[in-house]
Amino acid sequence: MLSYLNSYYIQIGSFTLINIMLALGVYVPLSTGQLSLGGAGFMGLGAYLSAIAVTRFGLPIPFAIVIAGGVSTLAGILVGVPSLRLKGVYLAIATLGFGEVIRVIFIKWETITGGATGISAIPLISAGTVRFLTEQNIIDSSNKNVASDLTVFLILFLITGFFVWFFVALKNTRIWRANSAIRLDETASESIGINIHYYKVLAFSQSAFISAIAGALYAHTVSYISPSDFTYHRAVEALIFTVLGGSGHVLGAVFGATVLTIIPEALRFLKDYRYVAFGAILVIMMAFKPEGIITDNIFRKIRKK
Amino acid sequence: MHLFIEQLINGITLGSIYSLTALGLTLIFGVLDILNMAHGAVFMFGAFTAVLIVSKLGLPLWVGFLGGCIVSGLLGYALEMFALRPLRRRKNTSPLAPLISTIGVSIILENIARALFGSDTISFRTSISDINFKLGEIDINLINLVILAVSFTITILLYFWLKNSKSGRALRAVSENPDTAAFLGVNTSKVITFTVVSASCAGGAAGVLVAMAFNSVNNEIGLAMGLKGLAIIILGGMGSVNGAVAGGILLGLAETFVVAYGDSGYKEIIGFIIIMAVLLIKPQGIFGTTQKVKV
Amino acid sequence: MVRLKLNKIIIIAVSLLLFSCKADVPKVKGEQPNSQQSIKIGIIAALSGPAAGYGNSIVNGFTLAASEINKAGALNIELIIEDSAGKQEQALSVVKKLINSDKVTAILGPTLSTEMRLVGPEANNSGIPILATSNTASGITDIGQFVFRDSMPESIAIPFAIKKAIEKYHIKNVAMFYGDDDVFTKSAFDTMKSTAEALGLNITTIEKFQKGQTDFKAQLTKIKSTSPDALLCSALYNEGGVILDQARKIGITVPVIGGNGFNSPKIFEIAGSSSDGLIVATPWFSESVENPKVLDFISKFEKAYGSKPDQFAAQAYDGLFIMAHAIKTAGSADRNKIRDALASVRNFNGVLGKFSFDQNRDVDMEPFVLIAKDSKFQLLQ
Amino acid sequence: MLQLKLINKNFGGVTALRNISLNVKAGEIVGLIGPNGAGKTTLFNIITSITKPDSGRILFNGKDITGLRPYRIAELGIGRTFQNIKLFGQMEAVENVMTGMHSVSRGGVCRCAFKFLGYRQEEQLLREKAQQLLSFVGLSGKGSEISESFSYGQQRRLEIARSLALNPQLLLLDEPVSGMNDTETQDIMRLITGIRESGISVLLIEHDMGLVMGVCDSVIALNFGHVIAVGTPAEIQKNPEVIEAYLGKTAEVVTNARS
Repeated sequence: MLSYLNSYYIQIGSFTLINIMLALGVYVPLSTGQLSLGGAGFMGLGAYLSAIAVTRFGLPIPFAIVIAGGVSTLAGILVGVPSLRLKGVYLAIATLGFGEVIRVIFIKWETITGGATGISAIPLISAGTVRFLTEQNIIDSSNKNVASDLTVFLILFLITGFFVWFFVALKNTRIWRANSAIRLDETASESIGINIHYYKVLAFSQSAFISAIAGALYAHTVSYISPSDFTYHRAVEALIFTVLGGSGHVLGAVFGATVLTIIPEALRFLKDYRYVAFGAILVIMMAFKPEGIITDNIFRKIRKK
Repeated sequence: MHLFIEQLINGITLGSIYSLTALGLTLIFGVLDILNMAHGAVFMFGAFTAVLIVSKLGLPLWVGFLGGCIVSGLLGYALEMFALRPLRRRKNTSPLAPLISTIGVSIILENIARALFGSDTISFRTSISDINFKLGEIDINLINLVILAVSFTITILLYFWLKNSKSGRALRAVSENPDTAAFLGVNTSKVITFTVVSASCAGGAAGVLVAMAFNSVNNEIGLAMGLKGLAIIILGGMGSVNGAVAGGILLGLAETFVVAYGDSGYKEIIGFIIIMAVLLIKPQGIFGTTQKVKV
Repeated sequence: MVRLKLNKIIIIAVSLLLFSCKADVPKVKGEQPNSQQSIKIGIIAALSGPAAGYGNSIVNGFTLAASEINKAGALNIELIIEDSAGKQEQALSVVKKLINSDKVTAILGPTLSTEMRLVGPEANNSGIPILATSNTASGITDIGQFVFRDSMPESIAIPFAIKKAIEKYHIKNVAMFYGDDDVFTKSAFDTMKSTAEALGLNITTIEKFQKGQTDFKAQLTKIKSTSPDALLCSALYNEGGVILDQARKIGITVPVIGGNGFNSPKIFEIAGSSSDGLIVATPWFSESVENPKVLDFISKFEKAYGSKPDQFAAQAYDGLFIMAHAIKTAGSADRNKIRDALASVRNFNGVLGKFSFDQNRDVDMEPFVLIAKDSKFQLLQ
Repeated sequence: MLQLKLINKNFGGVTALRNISLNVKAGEIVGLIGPNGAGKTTLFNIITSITKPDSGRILFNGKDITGLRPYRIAELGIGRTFQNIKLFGQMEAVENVMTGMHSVSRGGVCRCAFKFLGYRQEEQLLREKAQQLLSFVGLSGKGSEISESFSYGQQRRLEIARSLALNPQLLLLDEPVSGMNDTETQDIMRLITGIRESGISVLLIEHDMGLVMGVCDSVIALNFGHVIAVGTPAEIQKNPEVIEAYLGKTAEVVTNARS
C-alpha cells in the first residue's frame, strides 16, 4: 500500500503544515493588533537550537524540539516587552530587523552554527519510528523512504492539528475576547480592566513558541538548514498566508497557508511568471477583499442558515 | 591619512544615493502614511532602463538618466492607480493593507525584471566611468563627483520645490491633513498621484546613480536598497525630508566606516541595528514629530 | 446581499484555480512502450532564481549531449528536467517527484552544493545514482555510495592556481575577499585560507561581502591600503565581475586569484578589460588545442545555443556521456549495476580531458591554470 | 469614597487643571459641569490614570491610587464611559458586556482552551449576567447584534452596560445624554437613579442642566481648570460665578430680571 503513496505530494503536505504553523505565528499577535514579521527569526532560532541540540549534544529529537520552543518563548518575551511601545508598521519593521539580526548571528557564530555552510545531516523526526518499523519488518528497504516521509507528515499533522484546535477552542473565551478588545481599542480595553501589556506579550511569546516549533520541525524534515532559509521572504510569506486567508479567524490562516503553498507548486508550469501571478493575487485581494477570504461573517451567515 | 579621506568620499557618495532613495520613501510616507515596500523594485527598474538605453541603444548617459526617471515615474503612476487608489476608496481598511499591497507590487516587479533582464549582473560601461585622477595622494574617480553633484541638486530642487512652490505647499498641506486640504480647494487625489510619481522618479534617479557608481545592475539590488531606505527614514524621522537626507548620509558613512575600521561582515546589518535601536529609544527619529494619541 | 455574493465568487474562483491546476500536475503514469532501451534520467537545475545563469548553461550541456547519444542509437535517453530555482526546499520536492512520480533510473544535478545536501541523501537512500556536475563544495561525495561528482572541487583546483601564481609572480603578501553568506563562496574561501597558510603566505587582511551587494569600494580601498602582492577572491561571477571592475578602477593592479565561480565567459561581459590578470584553475579550457573533442563541442554548442560553452556546460556535457557510458557497460537499467559501473570509470576521454573517479567517487584529474588577457583565458606558462 | 487633593495638570504651558480637590460620598450622584474646555474630561482621564497628573493625590476608599495603571483602577471598582463612545464595534453587544467582565472573571489560557474546572458553567453564568445587564439598560433582545449597527442612543446605553459589567462601586459617566432627545434623556435619568439604587455612586459630566438638576445630589462647577462652586443643584443654579462662566459678563442683568 505504502509504495502507492507518492512522497512528492507528502512532501508538499509537510511544507503546507509547517506554513500553517508560521501563519498561526502571524495570526496570534495580529489578534491583539500587533503585526509581527519576526516569525522568520524565531523559526530560525527554533531550527538552529533543535539542530544543534541533536547534532552536537546528541539529545533525543522530541526533547530538543521542546527546548528549542522554550528558549524561543523566552526570546519572544525579551523582544515582546520592549516592542510594547511600538505600534503598527513600526512594530512590523522592528520585528523584521530582529529576524535579520538573528540571521546574521547564525552566519557569524561559525563554531556553533556552522556559519554560511549551515548544519547538515540532521536526523529526521521519523528516524525513531522508521527504525522501529523496519525491526518489526512491517516495512522493508523499498518503501522505507515513503514510510519515513509519511511518518514525518503524520507527526507534523498531529502537532499542527493541536495548535489549530487550541486556537479554535480559545476563540470565544475570556482570553480571546481580551485579545480582540485590545486589537479594537487599547484605551477602552485598559479602562475596563484588561492588562493590555500582559496579553500583548503573551500573544507575542505564543507566536515565538509556534514559529520556533515550526522551525525545529522544519530542521528535522529537510535535514539541512542554513541561514538563507530564514530570510525576509519567509516572514513576508507567513504574513501573506494569514492576511489572504483571513486575519480575523484561525481557519483563515490555515486556508491561506494551504492554498498559497499548493498554488506555486500547481503554477510550476508558469515558470518565471509563477511569482508574478502570486504578487498579482496579493494586490487584487488587498484592493477588493482586504479582510481575507475566511471572515467572521461567513461563519455568522452559516450559523444563521 | 589619505585612506580616511578616500573612505570618506566613498561614504558620502553612498550616503547621497541612500538619501535620494529615502527621499522618495519619505515623500510617500509623509503624504499617504504608507511605507512603500515597492520602492526598491521601482529603483531597480530605473537602473535597468538606464543600462538598456546606454549600453544596448548606445545613447548618451543623460538620455539614459532621463529614461530611467521617466520609466520609474510611470511605474509610480501604475502603483498608485492599481494598488493604492482602490485602497483609499474603501473606508475602514487596516493600515496594513497598503503595506501588503506594495509588497505584492514589489514581488511582481522583481519577477518581471528577472524574466526580462535575466538574473545575471549586467555591466554598465559609461564614457565617464573609467576616468579617475589623483588629488595629491588621493585617488578620486569622476563618477563619485558626478553622483554627488546630481544627487545634491535633486535633493535641493525637491527641498525648494516643497518649500515655496504652489504645488509643493499643496503637497505639504495634504500631508498635514488631507481633509482640511481638500476643504481648502486642493485636489488631493491629483496631489497624491503627483507625489507618488515624483517620489518614484527620485527612486529611479537613485537607481541610475547606483548603476553608474557600481557599473552593474542585477535584480537583487532593489530589495536591499528598499530595506535600507526604511532604516534611513526611521532614523531620520518618518515623513521628514531633512531627516531622510541626514539619515541617508549617516547610514552611508556608518556602512563605509564599519568596513574601513571594523569587520566588513557587519556592513549589511548596520541598517537593521539602526532600525531596532531608533525604534526602541526614540521612535520618532531625529527630526520626526511624535504623533499624539487623542482620547 | 452584495457582500455575500462577493465571498461566494472568490471562494469558487480560488477552488477552481486550485483544481484546474491539480489536473495537469501528475504526469501520465505507466511506462512508455519500451521499444528501445529508453532510460529516464532526471535533471535538477536552477532555471529560475539567482543561480539561473549556471542552471541554464548546465541544461544546455545536458540536452546537447542527450541529442548526440540518442542519435548514436545505442541508447535512448529521455531527460526529465525540473527547475529547483536554487531553493533547497524546492530541490527536495523535485527530487521526490523524480524518484516517485517519474521513477527515473539516475539523476544529474542539482546546481548548488546547498541543494545537494538535501537531494543527495534522498537519492542515496532510494538507491538511485546521482552525478553532480557543478557542486564544488567539499564533502559532497561523502553523503553516500550513490553520490558521484564530475565537477572538480575547490580543494583540488585552488591549491593548483595559488602554487602556479606563486611560481610566476613570487607572491609573498595576499589579501583575501569573500562572500561570507553563501555556502559555495565560504567553502572556497576556507580552502584558499588553508592553502595560503600552508604555503607560508602572509595574509594582510580578510574582507567580507554579502549577497546582493554592489558597492565593494569600501572593502577594496581597505585592501589597497595593505598593498598585497595578489588578491585571493572567492565569489560567484555576478559579484566577482563587479569586484574586479571596481578593484581595477581604484588602482588595485595586482593579479587576482579566483575560485571556480570566476570561470565563465560572463566575467568578461561584466568586467571587460578589468578582468586582465585574473588567474583561475579549471578542468575546462576552451582553447586547449591537443583535444579534438573540445573544438567539435564548442562549434556544436555555439550552433545550438548561439553562445560559447562555459565550464558548467562542459562538465554537464561530459557528465551525461559518463552516465550513458556506465549504463551501456552495466547493460541494463538496474540502478546498482549502473552504480558499480560508474564507480569503475577510469580515464574516460571527454571534453574535460582524461576523467576518472577516485575511490570515494570524487574527481581525480589535473586542472589547467589559466590567466585572463584582453577578455580571453589563456594558459599561464 | 473618592477624594481628589490639589490635582494639577498642564499640557505644555496651558494649565488644564489647577488645585482641584473634590470628593464623592458613597451612594451619591455628583454632577460635574462647566463650559467646554474647562478640563472635565481631563479630570476623568486623571482619575482613571489614562493621563498622569503633574501633582496631587487621588484616594479611593482611603487608598492612594494615583499613578496606578488604568486596568488596576478598573479592578478596584471604578468603571467609566467615554465622551465619544469607545465600544468594540465589530463585537456583538453581549460580547461587549462580557468583555467588560474581564476583571471579575477568571480563566488563564489553558483553562479557557481545555475548558476544565467548570469553565463552561462560568462562561454560561457570564453570558446570563450580561443579558441581565442588557435588559437593565433596555437592550434586552439585542444581545447577538453587532454593536456598530446600534443607534446612537442604544450605543450609549450599551457602553453604560459594559461599564457596569465589572460591578463597580463608582461609575464615571462622560456626557451620557449628549445628542439625545427628551424621551431618551428621561430613560437615561431613570437608568442613573436605578444605578444609584443598586448601591453604585455616580460622577457624571453633563451639559443638560435638566438632567443635572433632576438627578444629582450635589454639583461641582469647573471653569478654566479650577473649581468655582460646589453645592446642591439649586444653589449652583443661582450662583453668579457659574452663570457668568456659562453666559459671560451680563450675569447681573439676568439675576436682577429673575428676582
